Amino acid sequence: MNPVNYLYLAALLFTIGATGVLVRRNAIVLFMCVELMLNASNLALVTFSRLHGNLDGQIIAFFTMVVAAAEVVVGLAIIVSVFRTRHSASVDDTNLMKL
Amino acid sequence: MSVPDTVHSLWTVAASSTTQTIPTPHIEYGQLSPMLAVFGAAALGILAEAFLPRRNRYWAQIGIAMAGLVGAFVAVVVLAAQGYAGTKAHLAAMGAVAVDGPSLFLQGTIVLIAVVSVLGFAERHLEPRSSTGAPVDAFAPQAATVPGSDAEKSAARSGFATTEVFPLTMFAVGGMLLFPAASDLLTMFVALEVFSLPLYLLCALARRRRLLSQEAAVKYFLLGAFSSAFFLFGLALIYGYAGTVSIGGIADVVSGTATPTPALANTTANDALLLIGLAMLGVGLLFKVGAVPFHAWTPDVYQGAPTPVTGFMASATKVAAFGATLRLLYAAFPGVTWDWRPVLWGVAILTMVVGAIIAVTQTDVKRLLAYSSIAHAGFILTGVIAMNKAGVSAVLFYLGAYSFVTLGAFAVVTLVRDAGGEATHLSRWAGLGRRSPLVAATFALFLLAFAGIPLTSGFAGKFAVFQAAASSGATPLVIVGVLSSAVAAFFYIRVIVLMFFSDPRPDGPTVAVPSAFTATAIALGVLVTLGLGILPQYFLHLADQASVFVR
Amino acid sequence: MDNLIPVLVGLPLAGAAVLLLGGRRLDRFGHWLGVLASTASFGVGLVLFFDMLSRSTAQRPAFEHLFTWVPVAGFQAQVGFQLDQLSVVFVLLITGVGSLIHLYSVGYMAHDERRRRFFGYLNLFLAAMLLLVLADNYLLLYVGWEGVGLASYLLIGFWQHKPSAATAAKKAFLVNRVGDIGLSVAIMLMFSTFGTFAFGPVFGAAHTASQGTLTGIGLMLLLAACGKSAQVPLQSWLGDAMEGPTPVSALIHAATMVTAGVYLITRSSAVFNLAPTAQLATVCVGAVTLLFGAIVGCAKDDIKKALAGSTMSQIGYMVMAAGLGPIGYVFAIMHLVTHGFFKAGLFLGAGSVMHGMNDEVDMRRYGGLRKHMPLTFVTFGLGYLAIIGFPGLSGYFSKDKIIEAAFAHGGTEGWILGTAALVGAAVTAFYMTRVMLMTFFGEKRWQPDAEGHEPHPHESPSTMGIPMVVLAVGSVGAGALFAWNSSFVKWLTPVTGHDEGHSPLSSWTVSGITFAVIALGVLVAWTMYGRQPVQATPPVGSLLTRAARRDLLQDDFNHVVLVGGGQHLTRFLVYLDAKGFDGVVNGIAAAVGGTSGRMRKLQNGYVRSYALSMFGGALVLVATTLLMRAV
Amino acid sequence: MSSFPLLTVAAALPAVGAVLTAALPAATSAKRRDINKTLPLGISVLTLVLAAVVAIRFKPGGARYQMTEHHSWISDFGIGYSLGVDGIAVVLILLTAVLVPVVMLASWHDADPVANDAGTFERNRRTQGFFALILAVEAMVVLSFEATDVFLFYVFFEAMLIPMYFLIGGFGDRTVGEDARQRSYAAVKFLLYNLLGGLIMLAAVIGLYVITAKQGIGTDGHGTFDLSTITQALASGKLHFSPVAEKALFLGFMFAFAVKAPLWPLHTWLPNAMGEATPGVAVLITAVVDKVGTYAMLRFCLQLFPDASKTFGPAILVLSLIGIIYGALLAVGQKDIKRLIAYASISHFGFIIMGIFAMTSQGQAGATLYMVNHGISTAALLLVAGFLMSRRGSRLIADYGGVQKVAPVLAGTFMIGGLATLSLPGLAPFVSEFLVLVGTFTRYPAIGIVATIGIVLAALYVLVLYQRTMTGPVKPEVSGFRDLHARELVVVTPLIALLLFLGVYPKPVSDIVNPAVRDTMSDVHRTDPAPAHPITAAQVAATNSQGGGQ
Repeated sequence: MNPVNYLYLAALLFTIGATGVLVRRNAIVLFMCVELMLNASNLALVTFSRLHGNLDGQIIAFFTMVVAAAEVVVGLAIIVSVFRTRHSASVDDTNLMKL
Repeated sequence: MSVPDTVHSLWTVAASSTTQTIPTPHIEYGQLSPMLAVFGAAALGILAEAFLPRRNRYWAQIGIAMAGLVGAFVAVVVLAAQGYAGTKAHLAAMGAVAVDGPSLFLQGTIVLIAVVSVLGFAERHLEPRSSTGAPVDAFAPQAATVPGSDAEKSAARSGFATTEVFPLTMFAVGGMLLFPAASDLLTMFVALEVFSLPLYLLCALARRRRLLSQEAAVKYFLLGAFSSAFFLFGLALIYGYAGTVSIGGIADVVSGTATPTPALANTTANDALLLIGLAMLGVGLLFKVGAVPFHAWTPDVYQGAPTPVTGFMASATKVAAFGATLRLLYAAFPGVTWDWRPVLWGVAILTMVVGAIIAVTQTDVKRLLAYSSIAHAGFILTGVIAMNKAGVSAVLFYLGAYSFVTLGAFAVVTLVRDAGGEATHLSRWAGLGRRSPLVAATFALFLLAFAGIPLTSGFAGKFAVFQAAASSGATPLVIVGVLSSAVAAFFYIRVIVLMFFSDPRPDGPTVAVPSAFTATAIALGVLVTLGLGILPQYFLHLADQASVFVR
Repeated sequence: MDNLIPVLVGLPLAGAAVLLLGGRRLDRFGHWLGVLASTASFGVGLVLFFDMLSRSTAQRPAFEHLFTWVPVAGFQAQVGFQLDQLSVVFVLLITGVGSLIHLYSVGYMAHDERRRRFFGYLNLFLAAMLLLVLADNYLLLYVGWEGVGLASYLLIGFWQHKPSAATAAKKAFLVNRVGDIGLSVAIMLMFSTFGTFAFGPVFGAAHTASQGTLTGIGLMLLLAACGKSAQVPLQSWLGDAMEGPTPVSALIHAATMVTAGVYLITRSSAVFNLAPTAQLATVCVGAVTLLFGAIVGCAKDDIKKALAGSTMSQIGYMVMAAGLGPIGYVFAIMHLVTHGFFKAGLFLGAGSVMHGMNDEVDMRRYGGLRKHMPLTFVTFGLGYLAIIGFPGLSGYFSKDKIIEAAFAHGGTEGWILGTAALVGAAVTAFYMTRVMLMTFFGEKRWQPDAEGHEPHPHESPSTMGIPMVVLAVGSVGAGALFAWNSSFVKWLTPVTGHDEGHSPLSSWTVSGITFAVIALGVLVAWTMYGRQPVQATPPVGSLLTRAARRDLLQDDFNHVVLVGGGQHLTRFLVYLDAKGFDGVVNGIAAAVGGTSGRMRKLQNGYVRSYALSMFGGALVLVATTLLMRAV
Repeated sequence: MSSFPLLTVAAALPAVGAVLTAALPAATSAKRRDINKTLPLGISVLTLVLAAVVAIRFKPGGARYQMTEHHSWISDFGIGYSLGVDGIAVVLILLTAVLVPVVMLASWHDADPVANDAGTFERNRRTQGFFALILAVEAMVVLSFEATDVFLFYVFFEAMLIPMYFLIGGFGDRTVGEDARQRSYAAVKFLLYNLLGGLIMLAAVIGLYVITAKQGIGTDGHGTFDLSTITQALASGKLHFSPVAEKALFLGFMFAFAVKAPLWPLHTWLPNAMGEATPGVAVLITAVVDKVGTYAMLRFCLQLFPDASKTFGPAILVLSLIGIIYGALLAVGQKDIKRLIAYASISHFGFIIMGIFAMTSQGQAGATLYMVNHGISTAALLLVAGFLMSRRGSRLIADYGGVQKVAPVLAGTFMIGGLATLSLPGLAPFVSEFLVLVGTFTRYPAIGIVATIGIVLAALYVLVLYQRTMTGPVKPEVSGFRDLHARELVVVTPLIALLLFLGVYPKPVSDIVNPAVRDTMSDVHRTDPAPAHPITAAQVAATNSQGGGQ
């Protein structure tokens, strides 16, 4: 298959992720959408790695995974603590600060 | 993009190269020592947190953090003295980290900011002591407890302290040191995350108004992660375009001096990859510097985060992020200047104008400073856009000058308190000049520096960036800059009026007497503000000497 | 000897300084100090005069350069004095009449607690007036010019607690300032034309300048003269100026300051001679004013205002004469001097009357005073005869000459001017007879004032009497002295030039006609005010009378057009400044605030909306980056 | 030229004085307070002595800038700490040094604690702060007159706003209520207006730097701000502005100066600021600080941008002409004494600016003298008005009447101040006003003639003010007024003496100013218009022999 199609897929995934961030309310889902965007990037990286015939992209993808994992740790900690306080994971509820 | 046959030929090449050995990476530990010192201190801090009894942790953490920072600063100075800022500048760690003028300059600045910030974090005189008589700081006694719960109360009673903030800060500082020095996009991305993640956590740790604090953390985290995703996707696209993520490699490909390979010929045929990638990297960086339209997090996070953390964030993050932006634009993408410059023009103008205008009607001092920081990001961007040596040195200078004013200003904010903690609503500041002239005068000095009044560091910085922009022909930017400075002056002056010419409220806030830590922090802020304002030459010269990137 | 010239100015100036700065300790004898300064200056003037007499005609003008005043590149203003035949006439008139009036004031102001200050102002006036006539360049003349204006302002408003006095003083200064525009523009014109404004060089080079420039200078000087000499259209202040103490009216607003305009025109004869248009304007102003003043004088019941109208009219004669050119200059000055005597005398007489009548000024409340104030009656009467031009008295010699010169001007203009002058003479005779009859003849018409004090008319003390006598002698004899052997003409000719002209009527014819019209005027007045008793309340009068009582409506015009218009303009501008210019400034601030208020609504606290702005921003960033390449 | 840094010391003395005054232990009693005030007063007098030394050591006709000092300051931007004075600067420094002690003495009790909280520690501090701020303003004003480096000038031009701002906003009759609000509005308006001007000038300053850098005028590829260097480079053609750039830079500089001066229609801050400030501070604003603006037009606009100055000259002349008439008319319409004087000042600044841009020797020398004379005359008028207002506690003209009767000396000095304001010949302002008019007339006759209307209007507003306050029946509230006492007389006497002296014998000042004006005129490549029909030497000789009469 033409590797470029993977790029299209990556772009599509990225857009889905970004849209998800915009439309979903649940903080966890929101965060998952961000993860989707990261993984879309990974897909793109791997595809490009193949296109260029070097391994950089694939290695970067590993790094990304680690970073994403770290992000999950921090993110969940924050989201959970907010949930425990507010008993709600909706990001629309956290709007004390505005204007 | 048609699928080339070359891919198949590469297959065969790869197969034939199985006999090659991968060389051991060569790491110049000496040149990386600033970061190593800070990361070391961070790791040590974690260990201390794990193994030291609670009562010893506070001083131990301060000691470790300070030792790490001082070590890092000494390392920076030594490296600079050895000429790494100039002739000996080169890429360390297999091309991952640039040890050059801008890196060392910014690392030095960040380390100094960190020193002052740690002093602020260590402040334990402002909050009333816990019921056991233990002095407490600005952070939640136990962040995991639910606000208002019994657990929190008992934690507060027993005088717990979140001494984890010190190692967290050290990690953030380490990431920040790496960020502007990163010489490939991957390192840059990792550094970005390394300093962002601890900051998300630090935001959530306020002792008072924990709901706001947590909200700030959530917002910062979600948006930060969102922007990182953009950065990463941009990285992927650039990698796709250039086949490499190293700054030098990208620059070569962009300028067409790289050895052409068939794959490159294929990917570089369409500049869309490059341009979209660059724009997306830009999103990530502009988010960190708080440029419009990626600024929305700034006021909320600045307001919600514990004030010492806000000060640290507002200064150090900006320094690191602008450093990385400079490196990216000056070292990796000078070949497409004509593509990104108009866009950045727009962003800079928007940032200056929006930041200045929205600030006019703010009623919370921390939000006010947040919008002011947005406007200042715009001013700095004009220097970035200059795209000449003067631009680099001007931005370096501005960052140094601005961060100490910011640190000082937020440190003063921590002092003005009432029963509910810090009194950040501006109406509470009325008549502060009568009540407490010294504190008010200090804050006024910082505000004047923000406003760019001559003989303060803010003016020297503003002059530097504007002249750099003007010399590159960006006269309209300069004009927008001065006009929004005028608007900005309005709200700084409004605060001064409030402090000096309004009548104090009978139930007005008190000004707490800080410990030597915060006092030192404020004094340093004043000193740097006046010093860089009256005698900026030395520092300007330093910035000028440090304004060449290596790639 | 020439270095005495600055002393002339210096003595009264020093007197003024001492009197004004000296404080209360000078109250007891300060007035005598003032008299001393004045008479000493007169003495110096006499010395200089005789010294000048002793020299040949060509050697008579004397110069004394004191110091360089303002040197800036080509602009070299000097403080230098020039005492020539013209100046010396003025010097003697000013210091002479001035000294007499100082003396008179000692008595007149005896009961005023601020007498010291009054003398200080009088001395200041003398100094300024002397500076005016002694200056050797226009800029220094300007200093004196404004200096007398200041003194006039201070003296008119001397009784500052009276709002009317304060208003009159302000008005006088303002109207004079309008005239001063003329003098400044004239000086500027001279400087830009000749590069200098000193008398000698300007007059010497006048013929090189274009007709337009000279006309401009002439008209501007005329404007200045109009202001200072109360000529139409800037005459309105003089009547109000009578609010000042009477010696002031005598000295400043009759004898000396108001004649400064005539001096200015005569001094600038070299310019006017070359600018016929300016001369024509001058004679027109003079002719109109001489009639204007005369008509106003007929209608006033206030003795001082009637005399003020008369002053205006008489100066009209002088200005007209000066406008006639070389045939008139000498007579303008001669009339100026004789007028100085008789009008000062008349005013002092009026002051004496008022002094005896509890400061009553309304002639309808006088009547039959000749019995109570014989000395005043006699001196006033002599002044009266002099002013109407009774043959043999000084007015006869000077005024008839002017009428003659007007006819001698030639052509239709000459006839018109001559006729105007004759009409003026007749009206003068009328109103002066009216004043005389209402004041000194008929039945007593005074009544007790509000508090029941009935005036007890009495003769004034000798300090007041002596000056009146001296001035009466001058009124009688000065004309003859000047006319004898044409001495005055000969004296002034080197300065002003003189030309006999060719009158279409012989000198005797003019004198005859003049005498006839004067007699007519006297007769009419006697019919109206002598044969029948004067009413204590003024009759309604004809339209002209009513207009004349209101200064021929000029004040009304000023009030409506200038004051009213000015007030509206000012109010409008105050509004404009607050709402317009400041409004723009405040509006910008408000606009920024409003924009801010709207923009901050974008910061709505929802993290997803922040993400949306980021996403949108990212899209825009990508799109523009791509677009930039496409473009 | 000795190496003693006289100019630095002259500026540093008040600066150090400001710090010392602020650092003095706060007074604990009224007597101690007076003692504390003598320190700043003494320092300002010492500064006057130094300024006099500067004036004496200045040699008219010598080098253009004398007593120069050059030190590198921010060499990366070609900025030097360069001081030097020419004639114009010398007289303005002298003016400043004369006025500051006078203002201090006049404001002796203006910042005292008010009755109800008298003697409190904090209030006494505030009193000292007032005097310290005045000294700070003096230091910065003197430095901006001395600076021969554009940037150095700019720094102090802007920085002096801050102490001025606190002086306007922080001190006045009452500290609460509507008055305080108005005052803080006025202070903010003052600051923002001037800051906006300053920021726009900053853009122009940057532009200037960039152009000098591009054309290699400075060293090491940096630009330069050194005035002499730039002027010389301009003269020798080494530096050349494109017409567009020159106009833009000129406008940038001019805007800031026109705000500060202030030139119509950028004047609206002045009536507020002067109306709300204490009389002494109002004098500082109009007589000292604003002069920096007009001085800078002469020094920087003309010298740096001669061609643009010529291009815009007529337009600025028209604005200044409008300002003359407009300010005077508005002064007539004011109900508030201080605002009246403020509008009068706007009219006078119109004259000053007109003189500067008439581009003639007389105009510029006249403008310089005007700055000095206006400073003195307005100070006299305002300070006496301040004494008057301090007796009644009202700024409204309508609240006075008949003061002349009860306080003749006060009225007399007020009158002299007023007469000086309306430029009566014999008093100093006449000389300068006439020079300005003549200088303008020789090049632009129409403008010169219209400007003379300002003379009449000046008489109108001064005399109306005098009439309404001083003459007429004595109002009951006025009847208890005390006449001027010793301190007030000490304040007024030198001012009046100066007015008289400079009116009669301005030559010492004009001799100092003339060479500087000549230099400026040659910078703008302008010569005075020659007289249309100059007097020839032969004519002069002829007229002299004739006796001068004819």
